[in-house]
Amino acid sequence: MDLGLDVSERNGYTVLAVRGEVDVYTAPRFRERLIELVSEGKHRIIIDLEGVDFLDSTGLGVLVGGLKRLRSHDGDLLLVCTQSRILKVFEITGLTKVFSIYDSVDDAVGAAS
Amino acid sequence: MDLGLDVSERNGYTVLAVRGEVDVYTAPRFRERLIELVSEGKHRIIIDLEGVDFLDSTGLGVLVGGLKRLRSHDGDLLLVCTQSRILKVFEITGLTKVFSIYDSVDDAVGAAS
Amino acid sequence: MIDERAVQLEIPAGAEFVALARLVVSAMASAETQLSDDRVDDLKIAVSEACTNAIEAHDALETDERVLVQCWADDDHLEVRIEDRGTGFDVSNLPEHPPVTDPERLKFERGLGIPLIRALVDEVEFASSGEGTAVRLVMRHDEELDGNGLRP
Amino acid sequence: MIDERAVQLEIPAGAEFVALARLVVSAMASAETQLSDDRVDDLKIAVSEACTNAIEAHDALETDERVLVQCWADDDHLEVRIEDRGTGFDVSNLPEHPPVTDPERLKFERGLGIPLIRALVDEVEFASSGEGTAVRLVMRHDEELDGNGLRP
Ligand SMILES: Nc1ncnc2c1ncn2[C@@H]1O[C@H](COP(=O)(O)OP(=O)(O)O)[C@@H](O)[C@H]1O
Ligand SMILES: Nc1ncnc2c1ncn2[C@@H]1O[C@H](COP(=O)(O)OP(=O)(O)O)[C@@H](O)[C@H]1O
Repeated sequence: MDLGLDVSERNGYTVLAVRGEVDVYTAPRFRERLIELVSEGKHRIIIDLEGVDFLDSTGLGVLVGGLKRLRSHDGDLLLVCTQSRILKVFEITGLTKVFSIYDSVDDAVGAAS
Repeated sequence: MDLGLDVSERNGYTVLAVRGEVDVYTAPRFRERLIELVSEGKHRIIIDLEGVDFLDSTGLGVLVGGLKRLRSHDGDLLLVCTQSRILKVFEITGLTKVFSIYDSVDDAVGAAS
Repeated sequence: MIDERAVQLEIPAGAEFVALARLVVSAMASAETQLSDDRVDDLKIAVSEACTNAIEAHDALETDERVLVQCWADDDHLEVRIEDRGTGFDVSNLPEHPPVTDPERLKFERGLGIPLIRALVDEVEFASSGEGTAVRLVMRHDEELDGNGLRP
Repeated sequence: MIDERAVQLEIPAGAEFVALARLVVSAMASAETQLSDDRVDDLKIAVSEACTNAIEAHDALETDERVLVQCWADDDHLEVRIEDRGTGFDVSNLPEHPPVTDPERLKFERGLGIPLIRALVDEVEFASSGEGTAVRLVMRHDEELDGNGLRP
């Protein structure tokens, strides 16, 4: 199963675009990439979930872990997601209150700066 | 599993466009539709396989049966197929020698008239 | 017990096989015209959570027992059973997490699976012992839900 | 006998479940980076043929026994076993069809399944008795084929 992880830069933010299915099998790669970015000094990260086909609690765990790690560096983690089936898992778990979720990378960058 | 069977008319030919997977489960519907057309007096039929995602020997059986039925009415059965994975099963079974296979419905109509 | 029309998938307790369980259940569920795509998606998540837990419970034991996923469609519902031979657990005694508004909440990257399952399916039942765990998930057909919503 | 890393799918002997067998095998085969998409497609057809035969062999008996599909990846090949509890048959004694150039050929709408299986997979083995039939399909990794092509 493929998990796509593409990194780009945008207005001082690092954008990590995730593609494919995030579950117990693929989450470790996602987690490692995120930790790698943080340790490279990228402390303002946008995670673009628009290409994600599936995400369960393992994926939520990676995001929560990432947010915690970035906060401890006074950094920021923003999410981009408009897919209702993905937003639903954030809503059920109450994580919409923990994350800032935007409709597009542009919106996220705009709101933050 | 969905099998799409769309009928249209084209230059005196009846075109049956098949979509989806043709296997032991869906073939009976395909076979019935074909028999129906023949008994409605449609004796010049083009079967368009371009929308077919999967076809095994059960599907080949429906086509052979259709050709036999049409020939007994002095009719004609032409196939449209460009997908190599579908053409492959015709080649292996030698049925490329039995059927006239065209690249498009236009080609089939053109070659026949 | 298991319906003779059930489909059964047996997978090794490895993370790479959870996607296969989702695939089989979602193919079965999609064939049920009375379940909307949204509800098939919900069921996929619940199955993924239950299989993930099953596999983690096997990891803990370092056993090479396998995980069983059974799925069948009844007149008015679709049922999925996920069975493992892992450690077992006490479902009535799971740790409580701080509310999401509490900054402490961020300490918890886990423990979201069972709450998700409960929210996403119409019925869930856990049967767990030292021998392993069986999770039963039920999705009632949408027609039924639109009607009187009685349990079968 | 069956590898502990095998995935096993058990389906009722109904035509509607053949698609599920194709789905599972093709997901397993696609995960094998050494098998090209074309060869995964070939394997799907072979599995479909074998499952169709298995189900028809059960129909003949009017039994509600189930069909077993096992699939596992080895170092250098992918292996699929399809087992039924149907009538069994004598694979060395199948009817011969007239050549395709003969107009008589059109009398035969059937009997294309086993020739297709033989042409599409790298190795096939039938074991059949009054108890039922087991078909073993092997797809060797493309690397292996590019090399000396020795059987494992
Ligand atoms: N099948 C199972 N076997 C053993 N323990 C389980 C099983 N399912 C759940 N548990 C226990 O319940 C806890 C909570 O599960 P869950 O809500 O899915 O969150 P998580 O798996 O992220 O911890 C797990 O950590 C585990 O201890
Ligand atoms: N699993 C099986 N159990 C019993 N008989 C079988 C089985 N597979 C094949 N056969 C027999 O071999 C014949 C040829 O099979 P095949 O080449 O697939 O063509 P078809 O199924 O279209 O007849 C079948 O008609 C059947 O009699």
